Parts: sequence; structure tokens; C-alpha cells
Amino acid sequence: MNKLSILVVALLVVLLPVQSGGQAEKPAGTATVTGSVKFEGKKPRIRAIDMSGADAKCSEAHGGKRLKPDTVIINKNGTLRNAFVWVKSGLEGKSFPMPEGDAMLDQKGCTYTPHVQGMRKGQSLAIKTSDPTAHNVHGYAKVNRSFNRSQPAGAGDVSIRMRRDESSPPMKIKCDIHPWMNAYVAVVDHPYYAVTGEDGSFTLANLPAGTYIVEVWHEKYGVMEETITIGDGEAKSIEFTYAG
Amino acid sequence: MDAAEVKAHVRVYVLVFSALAVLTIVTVAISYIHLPTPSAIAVAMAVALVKAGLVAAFFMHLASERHIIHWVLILCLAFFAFVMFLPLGTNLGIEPLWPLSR
Amino acid sequence: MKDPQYGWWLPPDVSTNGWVVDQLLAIIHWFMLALFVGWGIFIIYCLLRFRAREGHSAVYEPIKAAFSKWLEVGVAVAEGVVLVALAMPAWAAIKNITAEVPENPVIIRAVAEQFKWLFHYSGKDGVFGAIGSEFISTDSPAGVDPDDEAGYDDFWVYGLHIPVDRPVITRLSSKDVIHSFKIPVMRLTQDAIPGLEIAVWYQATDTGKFQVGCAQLCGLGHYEMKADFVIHSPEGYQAWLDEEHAALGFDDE
Amino acid sequence: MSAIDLPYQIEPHPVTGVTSGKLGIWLFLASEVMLFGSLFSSYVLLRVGSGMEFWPSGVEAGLNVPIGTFNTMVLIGSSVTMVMSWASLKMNKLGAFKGYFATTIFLGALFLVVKAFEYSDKFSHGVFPWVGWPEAGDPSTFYALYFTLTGLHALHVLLGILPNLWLLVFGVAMWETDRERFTGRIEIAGLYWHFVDLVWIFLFPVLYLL
Amino acid sequence: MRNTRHWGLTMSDSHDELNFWRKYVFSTDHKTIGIQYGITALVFLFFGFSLMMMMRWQLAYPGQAIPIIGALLGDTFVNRGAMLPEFYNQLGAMHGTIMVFMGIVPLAVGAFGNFVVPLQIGAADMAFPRLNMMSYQAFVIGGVIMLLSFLAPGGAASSGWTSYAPLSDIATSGQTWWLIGMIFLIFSSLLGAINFIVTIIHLRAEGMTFFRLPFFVWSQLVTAFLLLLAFPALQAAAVFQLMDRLAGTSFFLPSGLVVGGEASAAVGGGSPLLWQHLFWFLAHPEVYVLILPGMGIVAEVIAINTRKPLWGYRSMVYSLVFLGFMSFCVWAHHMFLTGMGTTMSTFFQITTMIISIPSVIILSCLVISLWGGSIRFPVPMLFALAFLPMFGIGGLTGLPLGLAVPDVYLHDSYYVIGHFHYVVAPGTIFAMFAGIYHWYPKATGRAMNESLGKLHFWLSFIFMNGIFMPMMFEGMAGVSRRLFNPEVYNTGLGAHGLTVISSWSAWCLALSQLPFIYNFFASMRKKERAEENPWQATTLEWATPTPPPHGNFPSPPVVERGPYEYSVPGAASDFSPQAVKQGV
Repeated sequence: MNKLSILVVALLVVLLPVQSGGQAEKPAGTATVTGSVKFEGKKPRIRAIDMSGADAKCSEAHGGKRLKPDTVIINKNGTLRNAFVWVKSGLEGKSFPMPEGDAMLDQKGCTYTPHVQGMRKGQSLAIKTSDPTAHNVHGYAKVNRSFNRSQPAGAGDVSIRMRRDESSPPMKIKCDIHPWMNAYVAVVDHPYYAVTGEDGSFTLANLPAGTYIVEVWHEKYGVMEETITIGDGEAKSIEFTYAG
Repeated sequence: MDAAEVKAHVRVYVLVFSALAVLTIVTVAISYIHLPTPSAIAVAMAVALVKAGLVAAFFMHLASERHIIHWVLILCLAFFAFVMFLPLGTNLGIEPLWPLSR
Repeated sequence: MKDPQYGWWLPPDVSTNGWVVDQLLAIIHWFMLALFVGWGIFIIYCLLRFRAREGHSAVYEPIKAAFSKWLEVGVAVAEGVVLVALAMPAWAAIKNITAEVPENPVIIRAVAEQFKWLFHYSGKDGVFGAIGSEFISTDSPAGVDPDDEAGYDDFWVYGLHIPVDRPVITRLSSKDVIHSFKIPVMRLTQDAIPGLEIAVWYQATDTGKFQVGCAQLCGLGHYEMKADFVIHSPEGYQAWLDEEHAALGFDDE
Repeated sequence: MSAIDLPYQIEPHPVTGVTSGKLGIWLFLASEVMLFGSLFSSYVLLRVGSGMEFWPSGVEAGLNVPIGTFNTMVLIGSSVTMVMSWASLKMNKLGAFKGYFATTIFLGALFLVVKAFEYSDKFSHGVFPWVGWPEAGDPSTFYALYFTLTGLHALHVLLGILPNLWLLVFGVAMWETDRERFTGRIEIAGLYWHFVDLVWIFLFPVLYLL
Repeated sequence: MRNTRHWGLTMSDSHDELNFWRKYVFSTDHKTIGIQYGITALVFLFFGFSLMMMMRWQLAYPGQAIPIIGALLGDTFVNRGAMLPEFYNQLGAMHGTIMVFMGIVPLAVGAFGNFVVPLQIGAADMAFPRLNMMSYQAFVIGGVIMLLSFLAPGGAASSGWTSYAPLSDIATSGQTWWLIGMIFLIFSSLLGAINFIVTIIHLRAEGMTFFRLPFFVWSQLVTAFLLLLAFPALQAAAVFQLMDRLAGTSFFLPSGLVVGGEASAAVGGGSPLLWQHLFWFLAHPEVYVLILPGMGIVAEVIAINTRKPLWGYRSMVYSLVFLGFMSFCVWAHHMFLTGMGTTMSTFFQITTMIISIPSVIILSCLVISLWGGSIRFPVPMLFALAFLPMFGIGGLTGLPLGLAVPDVYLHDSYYVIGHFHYVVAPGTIFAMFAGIYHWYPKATGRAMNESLGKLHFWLSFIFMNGIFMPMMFEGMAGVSRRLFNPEVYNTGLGAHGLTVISSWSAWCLALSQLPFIYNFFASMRKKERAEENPWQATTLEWATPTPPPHGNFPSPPVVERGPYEYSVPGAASDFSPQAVKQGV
């Protein structure tokens, strides 16, 4: 089955550029979708994590202070951080250039940075450890193959190649030795995805003209989607609002 | 055993077969009258034991079998009793010491 | 890094029940040693006295038949008596340890998961929020119903903090696989089994900082499944509770 | 293959009064009793552990009692034909033996076919080993046990049919050369077959009726 | 009748045409099968031991690259040559499985049982020769599956040799291979057990009454009953776990399981304790399967080398039978800490104390048998004598573990490891060595070198204790077992010196086996033949030519007296063989 999927991927890689007529070099389009993810309602009660009882090396990395988890972070402007926005449909059959290098996930101070990220199908995820303590990287994949590798202090990167789309919901990556550590990685077949940051906004630039379903995902509040039609050179905006 | 003896056996086999058939119907019939669970289990197991006894005693010739076989089975049944002790070990074993609700 | 309290023999005992275990261990091991040395001397004596050599030959029945019978019976009876004599105090001890229900206990939930212990305290109100595996999530790792008001002041930490001289009941449960709650300085081990909640109690006699471990193989991070075990003075415990409550940061809402 | 003539293969041992083969098969059956004993014991443990009110009876869970009853009859019938085929050999009636023995194999196969229909009916209704018993609102291992126990029993039936088929087609040649030994083989095959029947006698009420 | 064609594997003249495959691979001769079992089991034993040596490196020098081997392993096993915890767990689980199910049981029962039992009872072969061959083949298949499981994604089984559910239910696919391998091994043991029982009941020579059976044969008979009736419980458990892993059932998974923060997909409703009950229902009798044949060998060797009868032969036999019987109702003493109530734990404490009585009687009888003898010290006797105190330590340290209160502290600590290894390693394995040195002349017609044997014995004796005695102290110091890096805990840090002693002893023990391995192979090539009855023994295996012909005895032996008639007053020599040959 795995061999089959490799074969299919290989065939796609070979065939698709031919179909799309060598457009791969320049940006695929000129349309832009921007927007923000708002949060309304009651803020959840989220307790700060005290790592000191579990692993002194973890809490030392934070000067012994407690750490708020990245699960729900509401920005000052009332927007939601760490929401993953991507084009769910409308780009089928098109191919896009692959970014160079691997997607990176760092383990530092017994947390994952970044907490949520997107990456391309066929790309590798390099998981790095900067901590003086042992971790294990446990990917709870539902579509890709699950993995569970331990990574002692000072070990080299663990590199995992993602062979399939897995973005709705993204794959959860967890350290079982430090159960509060988790991260989400969305594997997408195209480059039109974004993660909301400190201002809760996102931009999907260089889209070809067309009609798309844009989906937003948040680990606690789930998914929402919106359909949008956009022409060349146009810029449209979408607002998503989660109710707490 | 000689041929005449075997002929007598054949009659027994037919009788046992009828008994087994009747008992099967009995146990199914009883299940339709919906006894309370404990007595339903008791009745069904009793019937099953009788049937198993018939099969073992006549079809498997245990009734006229040598003692060595009986000893093997007695030993086996002793250990069977131990293995049936197992659920007891789990379910009676755990006695919460304090009420565990909040 | 090496703590001089821990060496090649029993670690310190700071529990009220630990002496029962230590005493039994001592009795049994002295008994074992006596038995071993006794038989050992007998074997060595036999090997020397009855070694094959010129002019020595074996005796078909060296122990007289009647005496032999007696010896046989005697050996069996003696072993039986000794073992029963050992079993009885042990049985009494287990009865005594488990039968008393302590008064005025501190109740703490210990939730095991791959690969850490999480300790759930009931907070200021002394009441745990509603608990269920369906409530387990990233922000409620102990499985407390986020909508239950009794659980608003609950908190959970990765270290076990208890007051000295007060009985502590720990309600053990596990989210995933079988773990085992082991505190060497309390002379205590108890399995945490998914689907069951098992309570143990213990009482500390001295303050200090020790460790809780996991004694049952639970996966690749089994060896890392440790937690701090801090025994506070009564005032120190209260101060710690207040600090944890303040850290919740919910009072300002 | 072994050229050594070991004693008590055909003639019974003077003290135990049985042949080696017969003692061997009974020891094997003793171990089978322990296997099914462990399975039944686990059944009790799981059923009691789940709380009686959450455990469906076979009827409630949608098992077809008439078909189960029919299958019970089939297996009991095959047991009778099996013992009759052995008796025929004892009476030196090879033809009758062949008839009875073939019927035994046929009934065993019929049992498996009916079982297969029951399984596929369950599958088509979305009932698989991994489903609980959703109606009760509480998970139960009823179907898991149903499929495991009946599956293991069906495997035993199959492992009875195959050697029997061999005996009927090829093994019967021995009748001409060594009647005693062949009768002994049929008796041993029969003991195994009756045991399989005996297990079903317990499985049927436990799974279908209780 | 002297046959000098080839050591041990000789057939009678009518079988000269047997080709290589028939003769060595698909043989139905119990002697060949016994030797096949022996060699395969020894290979597995050394393999299991080398797994342990890698683990000892990690324990003594945590986080440091394993010398030489570390560089050869893939990056799912090691990180820059240093062991990863998942690999450590695989090694631990496979070490236990290989040693117990693929090493000692096949060696004790498959090899010694097969080779010696028919000879000692005066039989021509096992009752079912072809079944015997099948059981060896099933054993090899099971063993190969186990070894191949290291290549499965995620590696071999890693949930301990006890494979406690739910951990084993959610483990990587190596566990599935483990279960399939186990089913083959169980099948092999069942076939073997049936064969032994029928052989011993039916094929005894004329005059060989039950109380004239050598104690070794008795131990094999009881062992066979244990295998026959206890293994099916594990078979049932293995079927359940296979269903859990492959068909998605939840026999061992309770409701509300949350793995890695995600609710488990299984419906639940099962019981994790069910696995433990079924497993220990097998595994406690299994412990006696490991030790009883060892006791049998030691009894033989002691009787022969003290030149006098065993003291209390009958009470030893009764104790043996009682021991076998009781071993079925003590299993839950492995489960004191699963939250069972005091009533249940008291019951199992009492049965545990009761079961120790017959083992103590057997050991006492063996020790008292030394009294009044004329004790020779050949290599097998040295191993047999060392067995006595070593098994004594193993048995005695079982006491605190069998009592619920000290067990609360010692459970799952290194003390447990030390305890059962003292029973099995310097206990059973020493008995196995005694057996190898003792029966080697029978199997090959050559004697093993005495000096090398003595070197092997003394080094093994010292280093065995060097490995396992520190573990007792580690357990007392509160170090848990199965820790990849015990130094994470301050108890482990405190006891680190003990770990280093253990590890170095283990590596030295490996080196101490070199004289044995050399001796084993070099002695086969010796020109000089051993005597027909080098130990002047009475039992029947020495009453037939070496190597025994096809069919074992040129003419059926008739047994006249008990197995240990040494130094009989008034007899011509100091041993009176059991049999007189018919027609001589």
C-alpha cells in the first residue's frame, strides 16, 4: 500500500508539470485573501503549567516560572492565535512548487515551537531538540503513518516525511514524557495556508482566480468554512468568529 | 467388544440422540419464557451439563472407559475449577476501601 | 548530585507505617540468613567429611530407618511451622495497615498517564469537580468537568505535595495503561489501573523533598515517569496551597 | 517413517487398558478443556465486570435463535453419525461406515456454511467484533466474545473436517491392511469430533439464550 | 553392537539409506530430536544473553555509545551509538521471552526430556515419534518468528515478557509477531507434553514401576502435566489479545481509555486484569516448568556422585506431585498490588506459603542425601552442588515477595529480578550445565575435558553471584525494575555502584562461557572414546551401548530394582544397575 502511494506521488510529480504547462516557476496567481479570526464570548479557564514537579530541567528553562499553555491564546485585539487557515477546496489538480528545506519543529523549554504550523505534502518535518532533557516525539497521525521516537538530550533531528494530506484535523504531535507538550502540523498539498499570529490575521497571497472553500481550524473550537470567489488581482477579506 | 455388543450400543446411540434433540428444544423453549437471569443461567447450564454428560458418557464411551482416562479427566476438572476461580479473584477481590464519589 | 541518604540499602523511612515493612523485612532476612548459613555449614561439613578418598566408602542407609522417617516428617513439620509463623504476623500486619480508616485526611487524586503523574487537588472548597474520562482535554488533563463550579478552584500539578503528620489518601487512577505508584520513602507501591480507582493512604513523619516513581513498565518513557514528592510543615503546606490558588488567577474574574 | 515398532499402538496397554493414541487424544482433550475453560472463565469475568444490566441476551443482541437451534441439531446429528460410523467398522460393515462418515463430514460442513451465513448477516447489519452493544448505552464485549468464541469453535470444526476427509478418501485404504488400527483412528477422530460437539452444547445456550 | 560411525546420531544398519534431511532435520528419533532441541535452545540462550549484555551497558553507562555493536544498529534502535529507551524495552521483553520460552524450557524439557526419558525408562522411542518431530518444528518456527519481529516497524515486542495489557494492546506491531510466535511455542509445548505423558505411562520397561522411576523422569512427568494444563490459559489470552490488536475488540481495554490525550477508538468494556489472571495462571506453573527438570537432573547427579541412594526418594516424589498441583492456585500472588482485597490476598499468601513447603522438602532431601556418601567431585557434581545454595537463595528471597506487606515495598523492584534469576540462572542453568556435562558422554561417546569444565564452573559460579547478588541490594535500596536509566531517580543514583558490579560480572560471565563452548565442540573430535558407563551409574540409559542404536536397546531391558541402588551392602560393586539384559 505504501509502495503504491509512493508510485502515485511519483507519477503525479512527473505528470502534473506537463499538464500545467510549466507555470511552476512564477507565482500561480495574483489574487489575495486576507482576514482575521475573532473570538467572542467567555474566555476559558486555562491553568498555567508548573513543570517543576515533573522535570526540573524544564522549569529551569523558564526561570522556574509557570507557563501558560498555547491552547487558547486570545490576543489583545480580541482575536484568536494559533488558528490554521487553508484553502480546503478549489485547487484540485493543480501543482505548485515545493519549498526548499524541511519544515521545522523545535523543542525548547519543554514546549514545541511553533505550536501550529502548516507544511507541504512530500516535505519532511525535522524535529529538533534544544533541551537538556529527554523527549519523545509521538505523532498521532490518522492519515499518515504514526511514529513514536525518543530523542535524548543532544540527539540529532528526527526527520519524518509526510506522504499524505492531513489537515482537517491536522496531525497532533505530542511528547509523552512531558504530557503537556503538544503541537499540530497540517500537511497540505498546496502553499495556500496560514496560521494566525499575535494580531489574529492571515493572508493567503498569490492565489489563482477561482472559487474556493476556505477553512479555519482551531484545536479547541473546531472548524468553520467560508466559500469565496475571487478574480485575478482582486483582494478579498474573510472574517471568522469563534464563540467561546 | 464384539459385534452383538456393538448392536446393543447402536440402540443406545439412537436413544441418546433423541434425548439430546429433546433437551435442545427444551432449553430453547425455556429461554422464551424469560426467567429471571440467575435462574435462567441455572436452568440452561443444568440442561447443558446433562447434554454434555450424555455425549461424554455414551458417544465418547466414558461410561465404560478405563480408569486412566477418568483420572486424566478428574485432574483436568480440578484445574478447570481453578481456572473458573479466576473471575472470582478479580470481581470479589476489589473492595474499595473508601467511598470513591467526591 | 548524589544524595547521601540513598545508598546500597533501604532509603530513609519517613512514614508512620514504614516501620512495619522494615521490621518484617529485617525479621525475614535474619531468618533467611540463619537458614542459609545453617544449611551451608551442613553442606560444607558433609562435603569435607564424606569426600571420596582412600579407605572411605558410602553407606547405603546412613540414617537409621526409624530416625529417617522421623527426620522426614520433622523437616516437613518444621518448615510448615516456620512458614505459618512467618505468615501470621504478616497477615496481621496487612490487616492492621488496611483496616484503619484515617481521620481528617488530605485527599489527593493521582492520575497516571504516559509518562507522568498528575496530582489533582480539590482546592479551597475541599471538593473535587465532577470527574470523567470524557472531560479529559489539553486544558483539563485531570478530567474535571470544566462547567462544574466545584471544580473551578481545583488545581493539578506534576509534583506531590503533602503536609507532615496528617494522613493522606491518594486516589489512584490511570488514563491509559497500568502504572504503579511507588514512593520508596513511604514504603509504598500500588498499581494504578485504567478503569478502576484504587485508594491508598500514608502519613509522613518528617518534612523533606523526595520522589514518586512508576514501578510498572508503561512504555518507552517509563523510566522518566517521576515526580517530586514534597512533605511540607503544616504552615508550609498552607502557604503552598495559597500560592497554587493564587496562581490559578481566577479570583480577578 | 519410523521403523521402530512401538508397543500399544493397536493393542491396549495391559495396565491402563487403552492404546497410546487414545490416551494421547484424551490428554489433548484435557488441554482443550482448559482452553475453553479459560475462555468461559473470561466470559464470566467480562460479563460480571460489565454489570449484568448492560449485557444483552443473544436474542436482544439480534442473534437468530432458530438458526442457532438448527445448527445445534446439525452438530448433534453429526456426532451420532460419527459414532455410528465407528460402530459400523466394529461390525465390519465398510459400506455403512462410508455412508455415516460422509454424512458426518457433510453435517460438519453444513454447520460451517450456516455459521458463515450468520456471520455475513451480522456484517451486513454493521455488527462486527469491535462494536459494543450500542443499544444499552454502555460498552460491552458481547459481540467481541461472540465472534471470538464461535470463530475459535468453527476453527475446531474445520480442523476436524479436514483429517476426516483425508481418512475417508485416502486413509480408508488401511482398512484392507490393518483393520484394528484403522478402527482406532476412527475412534480417535470421533473423540475429537464429539468434544467439538460438546463445546457447542455449552456455547449455544451461553451465547444465544442467556 | 559398538557403533563408531558418527557421534550420537547413529541409526541402526537398516537405516543407512536415510538421506541427510531425514537423518538430521526431519528425524523422528528421540535422540536426534533431543540434540536438535539442545543445540537450538543453547543458541537461543546465548542470543538472549547477548541481548542482556547490551542492556547492562546502558545500565552501567547510561547514555554512552555501546562499544562496537552500537555502530552497527539502525537509528530506530540507537542514537549515535547510544541505546534508545524503546530499544531497551524491546531487549528486555525479548530477553525474558527468549530465555524462558525459547531457551530454558526447550533445553530442560525438549532436549534433556527427549534424550534421556525414553532411555531411562527403557523405551524404544517416544510414544509418538512424528508428533515429536512436529513439536520441534513448531518450536523452531515460533522461535524464528520471535527473532524476525526485531525487523517489524517499531521493532520487537516491548511490553515485557509478561506483556501486560493495555500497554501491549496499544504497542507497535512487534507485539503481534510476539503473539503469533507464542502460539507456535505453546502448540509445540502441548504436543511435547502429550508425548511425554503417554511415553512415561505406557512405554516403561518391564519391571519399571512408578517408584522405580528415576527422579528425573518424575520431574518430567509433572512438568508435562503443568505444560499440558496451564498453557491453554495463555493460548486463550493470546487469542484475545490478537483479536484486540487485529480485529479491534476490547477484551483488555476498559471504557474511557484516553491515550495521548485522545479518547481511544475501542468501545471498552474489557478488563486489564483479565490478561494478568490468564497470564499468571500459565506463568506460575511455568516457573515450576523451569525448575522441576533442573531438580530432576541435580537429583540424578547427586545420587550418582555420592554413591548412595537419595534420601527420602518417596517424599521427594510426593512433594513433586503436590508442588505441581499447588502451582495452579498461587497465581495471584503476582498481583498483590492490583488492588485486590485483603481476603483474596490472604488466600493467595497462604497458598504461597503452602507451596514453598514441598520445594523445601525436596531441597532438604537433596542436601541430607550428602550425609554418609562417598562424594566425588566431577564437573557435573560441582554444578549440582552449586545448584543447592543458589536455588536456596532464590527460594528464600521468594518469602518476602510472597507476603503481601514486604511485597508492597519490594514489588517490581530489582529484588524481584534478583529473586527469580537466582532460581532460574544459577539454579536451573547450573542444573542444565550439570546435565550437559553428565550426559555428554552418552550422546557423543566422548568425555568433556575436566579441567576446562572446572574452570568454566568456578568462573560461572563467581560471576553469576556477581550479577545477581547486587540486584538484591538494589531492590532493597528501592530501585524499580525495567528502568532504562535508573539514575533518573535518586535511589538509582545511590545504588549505581551495584549496577556497575552487575554489568561487569555479566560481561565476565560471557567470557567464562568460552571454555565451555570450546570444550563442547573440541571434545566431539576427540579420538579417545569415553567408557560405556563413565559415572558407574545404575539407571537404564547407561545399560545400552553408546551411542544407543536405533530402538535404543538391543534387547528389551527388565528392571529389577530402584534407580539409586548404590553401595548396597553385600553387592559385588558399589552400584547395582537397574536392569539385567534379557537373555544374557
